[in-house]
Amino acid sequence: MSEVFTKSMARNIYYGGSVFFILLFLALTFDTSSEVPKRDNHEAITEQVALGKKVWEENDCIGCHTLLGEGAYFAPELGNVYKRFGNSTDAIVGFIKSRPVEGIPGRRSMPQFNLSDEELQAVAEFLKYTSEIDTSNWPPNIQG
Amino acid sequence: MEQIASHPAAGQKKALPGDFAIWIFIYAELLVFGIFFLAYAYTRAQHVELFNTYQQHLNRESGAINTLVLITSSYFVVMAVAAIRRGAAGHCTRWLILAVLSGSVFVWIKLAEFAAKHAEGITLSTNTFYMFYLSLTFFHFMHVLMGMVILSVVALKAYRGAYNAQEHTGVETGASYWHMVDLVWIILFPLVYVLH
Amino acid sequence: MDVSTRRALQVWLALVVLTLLTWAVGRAGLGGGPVIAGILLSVAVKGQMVADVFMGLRAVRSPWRWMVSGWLLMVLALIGLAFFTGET
Amino acid sequence: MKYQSQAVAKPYFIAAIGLFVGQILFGLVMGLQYVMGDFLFPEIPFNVARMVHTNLLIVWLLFGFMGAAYFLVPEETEHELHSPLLAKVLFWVFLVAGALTVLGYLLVPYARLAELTMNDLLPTMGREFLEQPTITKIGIVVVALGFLYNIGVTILAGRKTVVSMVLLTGLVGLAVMFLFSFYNPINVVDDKFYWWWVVHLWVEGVWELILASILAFVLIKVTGVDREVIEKWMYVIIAMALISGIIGTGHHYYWIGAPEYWQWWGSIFSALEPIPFFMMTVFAFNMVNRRRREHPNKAAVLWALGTAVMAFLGAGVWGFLHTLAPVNYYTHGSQITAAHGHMAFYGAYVMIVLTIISYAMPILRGQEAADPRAQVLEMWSFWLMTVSMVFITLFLTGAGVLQVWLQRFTDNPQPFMVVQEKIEVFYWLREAAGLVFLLGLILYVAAFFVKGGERVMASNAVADTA
Repeated sequence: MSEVFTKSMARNIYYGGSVFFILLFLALTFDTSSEVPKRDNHEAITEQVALGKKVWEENDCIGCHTLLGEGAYFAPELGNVYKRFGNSTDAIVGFIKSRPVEGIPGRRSMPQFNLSDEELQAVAEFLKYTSEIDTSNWPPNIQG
Repeated sequence: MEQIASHPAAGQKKALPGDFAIWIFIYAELLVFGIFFLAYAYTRAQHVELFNTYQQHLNRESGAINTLVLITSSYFVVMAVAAIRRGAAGHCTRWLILAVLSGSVFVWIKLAEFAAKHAEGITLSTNTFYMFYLSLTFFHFMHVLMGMVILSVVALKAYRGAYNAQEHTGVETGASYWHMVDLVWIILFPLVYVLH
Repeated sequence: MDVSTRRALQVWLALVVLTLLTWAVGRAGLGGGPVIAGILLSVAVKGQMVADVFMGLRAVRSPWRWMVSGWLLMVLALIGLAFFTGET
Repeated sequence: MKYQSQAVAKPYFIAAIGLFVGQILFGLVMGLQYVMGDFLFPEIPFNVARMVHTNLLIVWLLFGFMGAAYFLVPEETEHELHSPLLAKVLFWVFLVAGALTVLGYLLVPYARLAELTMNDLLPTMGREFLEQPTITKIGIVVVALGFLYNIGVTILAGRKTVVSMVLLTGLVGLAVMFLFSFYNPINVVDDKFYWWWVVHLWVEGVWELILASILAFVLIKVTGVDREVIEKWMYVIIAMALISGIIGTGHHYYWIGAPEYWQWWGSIFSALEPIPFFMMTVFAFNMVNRRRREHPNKAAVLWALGTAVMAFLGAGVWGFLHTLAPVNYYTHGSQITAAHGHMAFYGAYVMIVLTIISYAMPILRGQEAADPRAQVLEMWSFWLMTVSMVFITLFLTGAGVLQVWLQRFTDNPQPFMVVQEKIEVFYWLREAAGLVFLLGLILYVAAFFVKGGERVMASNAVADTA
């Protein structure tokens, strides 16, 4: 009464199924790569934004914050911080600049990174750019 | 397996045709398609106008012809299994080749349909209806290709004499997969092309 | 032609007829509750025939057989429910 | 030990455990920083502690995987390792590179580290989990290539079993997908899209192959069940894992600017991701129930069963909780994500490495199994770590539910930091559970120092190692 169940057929399904779904994934990726330019706000990418991304990365901002919901959950979402700060890059610059070196007793505080004015402007522009990516209405509200 | 087939004691039920491993896969695939169908149906319930409008733009004739093609190729596969159960490997091979050829007719018609939509500039992101139409039909289309590969391998093995009246699990395995592809399309066609 | 192959041919014929019927309904632009119910019913019959005769599940012991039939009926029933909740 | 060259696995396992201890200590630092924001500030800011915590995890798991491969491949292939010397050299290269990287994180500001390592030439730093300097990343690739060469040649020369072949494909996949960590476009959407090719296709793709093959190996050894049976079920399980997991990548593409159809594809396929984990649980218990021998290493059996259960809970159930797009819209990037991350990593990957260590270490030390008293201690550590991880997960889930409610779901959403203060109690409880976890880990280490035949108090061993 028992079923026929062979290792070679299990193997075929493993290999066949994997190839099948890798191909499907590549097909969807191909489609995505042609759709993304309609949503990714790439028109806004300038030299300054590129520098901003470098500053963002080289200070490991993602180690505390999330960007479009990805990163650490220790500090606020920054994908929409430009909008939360009243559509103002100056507000972002001011905030980063004013962080106390020794922190705030008993509370979480962002470190003082001693960024140059050029870097501050760049990272603010980078965050402006990310806030204008079409994220299907995420986050649900301005608080991120 | 063969023991059971040769002693069909009254009332005693058989094991699944083909290798059990393919059945795990078949059940998983049915689950995926089932969820996909329901996602279509319930999304449609929220956008009835949109779905009814764009459904009119589908090529119902090619969908219907493809249904007939798949049903027919499934019939060929049934005949192939019947042939090998008699031990007629040559007949089995021929029926399988016919099934694969019908499969390629399906693929050809389907490609023409995709090409027409592509020419109109329709993509997965055009609207929700087309997202479902393209996702479901393309996902199914890949299953047809996969099934053709499987049946071709089985046909080749049958041709080389790998199967006989006693041992033909491989033929049944490929057949079961192909019928699953057929079964899914039997729901897909009315759901996406006709029902409104 | 033995019993089982004759049966397969009959099923094939039935499937063709039901498919043409579905296509005709679509071509005539018919829709609405009764039409949807009728088509879903015909799909249930077609699916069950494919499972029982083509796949050969009629002779297969129970849990494996009703997993396919159950899937078919559940999916079609839920599709029907969805079509009747959204106005048609 | 059947083959001399299996001995090279030992330093890998020891390094893995050592780095594991470091990982947990930094985890406790972060947990405290959640409730005492100025703890160790500005010396070790949160982002540095987190980098160390996550990078140590990845590095020690890689040590564990490599150790596992060096241990099981000779036995599976019935062939001595191609080059034990290469394995030893690569061990030191990897350990030194890893240690230097972590020291770099701790001793100089991250921006300075980027400068020192010439990140400008090929900027890859500063992305979650891929914070390593580019030079370290290149080092990882070099080590991986040497390792794959060594393992690959051994497998080709010897008996090719399913276990070793699947392990090899998993390891090759691991190395190949890591190459995407070198692709870092300015375009944030593209950056994130391919970043997941490393992260998701690791943990919900190729790592599962490694997990399955190690689990299968241990089950074959400790249950004595026919290899054929175990191997064919393993094939079915990993087939299901890849079928659901590859398109399941889509559950990361909902809100990062990718097209919206990923919400459907991602939801449907990732909803199936619990299935292979469920099958793995049923499979592991089934094999142990059908065992043909009583293996003296009870602890290894416990770890193997624990892996199957906890992987299902952490990766399967907690993953499913927030994988559907309409749910994820609210939970994305919240403490619920953190809860899932903790239990999934522990249940699937930490536990499988501890399983193979538990099985292999006594053999590498010349016994079939550890002394029963050592095993009792190890089983205590199993329960302490596992139960406390369940509680960490529950507390983070509680924090996450409240966070999602207050910050995203109510009519009057509140700012992030305001909400964080309101859910502080959960963070305190999480930290307490974390301390219990550390206690379990100390007992785990102590169990290695319980000598057979003589009474060595566990507490002494603790004092020696802590």
